Amino acid sequence: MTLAFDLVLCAMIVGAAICAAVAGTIFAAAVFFIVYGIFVSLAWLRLDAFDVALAEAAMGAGLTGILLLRALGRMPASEDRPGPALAPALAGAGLALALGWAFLALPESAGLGPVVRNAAPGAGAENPVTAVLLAFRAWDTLLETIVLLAALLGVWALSRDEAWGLPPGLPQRVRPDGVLAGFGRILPPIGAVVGVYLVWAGTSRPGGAFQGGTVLAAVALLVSMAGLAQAPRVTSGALRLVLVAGPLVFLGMAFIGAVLSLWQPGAAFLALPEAHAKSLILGIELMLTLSIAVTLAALVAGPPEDRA
Amino acid sequence: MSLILPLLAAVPLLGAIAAVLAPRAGKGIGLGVAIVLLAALAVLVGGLNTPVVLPLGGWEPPLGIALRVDGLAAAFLGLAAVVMTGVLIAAPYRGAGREAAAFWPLALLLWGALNAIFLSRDLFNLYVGLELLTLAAVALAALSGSAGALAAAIRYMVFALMGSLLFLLGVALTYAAHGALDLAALPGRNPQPTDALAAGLMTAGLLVKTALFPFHAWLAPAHSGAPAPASAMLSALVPKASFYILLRLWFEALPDLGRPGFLWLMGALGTAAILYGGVMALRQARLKLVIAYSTVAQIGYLFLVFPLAGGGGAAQPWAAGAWTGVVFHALAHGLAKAAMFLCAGLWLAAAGNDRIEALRGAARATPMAVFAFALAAISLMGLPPSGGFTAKYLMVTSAFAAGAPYWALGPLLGGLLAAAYLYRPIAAAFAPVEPELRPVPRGQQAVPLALALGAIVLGLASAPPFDLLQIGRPEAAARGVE
Amino acid sequence: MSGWFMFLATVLLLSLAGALWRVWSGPSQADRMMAAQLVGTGGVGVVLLLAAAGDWAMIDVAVVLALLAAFAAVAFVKAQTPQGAGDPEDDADG
Amino acid sequence: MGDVFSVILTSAALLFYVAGTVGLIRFPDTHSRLHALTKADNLGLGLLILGLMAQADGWVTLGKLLLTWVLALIAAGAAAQLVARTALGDRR
Amino acid sequence: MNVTVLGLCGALLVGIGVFAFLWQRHLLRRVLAFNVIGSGIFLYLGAAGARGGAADPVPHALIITGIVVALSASALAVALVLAHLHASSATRLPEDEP
Repeated sequence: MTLAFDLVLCAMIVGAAICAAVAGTIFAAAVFFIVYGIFVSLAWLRLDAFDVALAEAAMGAGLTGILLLRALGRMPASEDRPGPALAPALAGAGLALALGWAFLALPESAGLGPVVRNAAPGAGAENPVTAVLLAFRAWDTLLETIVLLAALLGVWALSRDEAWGLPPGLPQRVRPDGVLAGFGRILPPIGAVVGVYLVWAGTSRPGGAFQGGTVLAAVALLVSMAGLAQAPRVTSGALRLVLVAGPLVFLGMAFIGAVLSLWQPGAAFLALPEAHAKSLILGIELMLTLSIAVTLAALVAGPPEDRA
Repeated sequence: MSLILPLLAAVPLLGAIAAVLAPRAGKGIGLGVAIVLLAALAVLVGGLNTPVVLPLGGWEPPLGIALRVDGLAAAFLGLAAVVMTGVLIAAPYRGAGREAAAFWPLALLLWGALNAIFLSRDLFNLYVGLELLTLAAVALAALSGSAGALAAAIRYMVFALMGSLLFLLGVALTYAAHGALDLAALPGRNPQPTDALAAGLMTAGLLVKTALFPFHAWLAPAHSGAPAPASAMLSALVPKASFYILLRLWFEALPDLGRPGFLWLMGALGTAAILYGGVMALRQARLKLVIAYSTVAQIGYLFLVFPLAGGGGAAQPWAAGAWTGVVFHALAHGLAKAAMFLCAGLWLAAAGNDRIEALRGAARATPMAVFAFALAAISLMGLPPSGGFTAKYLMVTSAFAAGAPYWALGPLLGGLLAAAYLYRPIAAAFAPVEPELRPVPRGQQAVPLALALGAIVLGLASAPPFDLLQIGRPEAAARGVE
Repeated sequence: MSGWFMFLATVLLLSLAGALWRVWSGPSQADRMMAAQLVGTGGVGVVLLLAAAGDWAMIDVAVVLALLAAFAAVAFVKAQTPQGAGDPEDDADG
Repeated sequence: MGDVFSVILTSAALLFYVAGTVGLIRFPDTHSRLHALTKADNLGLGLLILGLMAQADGWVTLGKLLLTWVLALIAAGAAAQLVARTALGDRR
Repeated sequence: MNVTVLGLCGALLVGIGVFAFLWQRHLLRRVLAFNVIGSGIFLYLGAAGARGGAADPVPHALIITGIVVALSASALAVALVLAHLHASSATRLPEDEP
């Protein structure tokens, strides 16, 4: 039965991807992409990757979809005339065949699973994925939060000079007693609870700063789209402090380790003292969540604009 | 050392964060970062006898990520530090407006990404570093906001994203086959049939990012469309990062995969890039485009390292010379190219456009800048006594020693082409007419001059960097020295 | 029991092909978006069935999908108004 | 007992889901299709969740099941209204 | 067996995405194709890590990092495309205009 499910699932994923690739209008392609993201997160569940399924549902299907839909609303409806299809089709087919062959030719599993599971409790997180993200490969995670910051700086740099200093995105107009506003009042509290829960649960169960932060970012976007609150200006010091708080705390903790290592043998750059590792990881995660949520929301909202 | 490596990796990022918080203090923060990093590098190079390894968080690979500094890493860290210091001194952005608020943090993030790449030994970490580098570089390329710069930035991004994905695909395949991401773990791996595909995908991705001919289409518009300080970083440093990963990959991690056909192809594409870039540079009317196409050509030289020092040839006596020559070339080109773009920026501001005719008489109006440009040109042409000369000398002699004189064709013809395309702006600058340039303060001309002098000094005093490069040199390239 | 849930999940997933067809054929943008909504609720259903068949820890994914499906609809509605920032209930935007 | 309850309710849920999909394919215009969709959302998912409650492994799971239903109800209701209004003015 | 199906599905997605990336000219569609390729790579990696029975958590962490990086890149790309649209009223690169 599970094989039948997986085959159907793969057929749906591939079908949605092909439709997203060849759909006649870009709007249809974007909707297919959202649908595709939902199916892909189901595939992650089938691979026992619950953390990834959460991330894909929240980011792949959720925020990327919102990003594309918002961009499409600003574009003129235009015909899509792609280029010649032969060479791209050959390249795509060749790569897919090569990768398919490679998958079948791979040696028996060569992963680090057992090593990670042995070391994870000592790193302060029972969820091995969180242990990898915040202890073993913390440098990746730190750089990744910096990548988010770099993308946001790049997006903001694209504002027009006249609009610089305004809040991110467009000024929103909403009828105060309408469905949209009501929607914006009911969902955010629930979303906030879900987001915080995902972070809190992340050290021992699936979830974590990125998944929780994405849900909170979606909540912030909804609040803004429903006109319930105005986003702060891009020049606001408070906004900027929230943006960098996560990476700053992360880097600060890392540096304390490096300085301590001068006279303490166990300490090192990016090492957390084992006795407090669990609470420190939770603390870092909370700060990261805050920064990730605000950065993602601002990324999707786009550069400040003055055209009402 | 347990403090130096974290400083090198994290201080630019901390500086970028500070510049986000205090956009008006961007320049001061940038210069502060420069001072700290130059000092840290001085301590590092002074005390470096054997490669230094620092497992981050105390977690040893394969579980964790390790930073490592050897001679090659130190040389590229030094190049980044010198060029970035020059660029940050020269950059004119003030206040908290759109451009200033974007430039300072993005430039520091670009520096942080470069250092992260030069220090990292982990394939996936290198991927994250490359993405950080790409996003910062694309944003800087688009900084002016003009339609042309935006199109160039988008084209850059299209290529760079494709390159990232190919690299990531190769990394994924490597992990799936070996359960390892650490470069040091790969030479002793249990060979798998998928290795060639994984290495091919990673290499293809890095070639796109390095803009090797025929993947060069994005480079010239993006580098010439950016503001001059950004162009200097984009042209002098950014392609070097992906090339650096190629060096690590093919000379340390997977040297056994270097089949003769592949090595020959790399050399052939490199030679084609030298010729194509040179001819295109000759045909441009705008100075920044001349310099940008010159980068296309200069990148070609780097790939001669594959046929001359890669694969089975690594055991030959000439391999060490070729490898060192190519690294010298990367360093000298970085310094010279940064100097040239900064000069071009000064003239663009002084003349209002960057057409070559607008330079007529510049030697009288901006003598220091013209001198800097001429010194940088000497290094690019490969004339003695410059770093470029040392590099080309090593490459050409290796080619003859290897019994493959055709690999000397690129450097020799490339030098002639460089002389031809750089003659035009220099001749215009020395034209005996009254210059139509607004005056440029000497302080601003001093920065490109210092960088260009660096490219010359690299040739005059080539022994210290030469010795530095021997520290922890990959065995594939070191075997020949004995 | 878990075999039954897997069976239901498979059939439910298969039925979503109908929604894919509607996304393909449109004709209006609202049609496509509605079909995506159906895939969203169907996906939530599939997640719940998978969770019942396997591990209840998956249920968090269902919660997140349900939450974000609604957001996509709001983003769509917003994007349809002139300039992409108004309210469809507002006469000025009609 | 609980299993029988689950089987009956989840089967009914599947029926509604399929009916919603059929409606989405067969109904002639946007508004009647929207109607079909909301039926599937509210009833299909509702019955499914009701059926699965008998299988829940604890109060937390039960709570999350209810939360999912509430979210789907809010989302479907509000989204359907908004999409319907947009469809009225759909010019493309 | 099940894992192999999902791994091959990932390979196919990469192919489809590469096809769309090279074939499409509209810039937003290329951003979309980029995301399809990315998720195909992740699925491939995740399936490869799940072959041993118990899932390997390292690929999961890498994939979460990768998803965040892909979203950052997409957001910058979309903003660039919109800025380019305002500056030159074009949704494609100059060389791809018909």
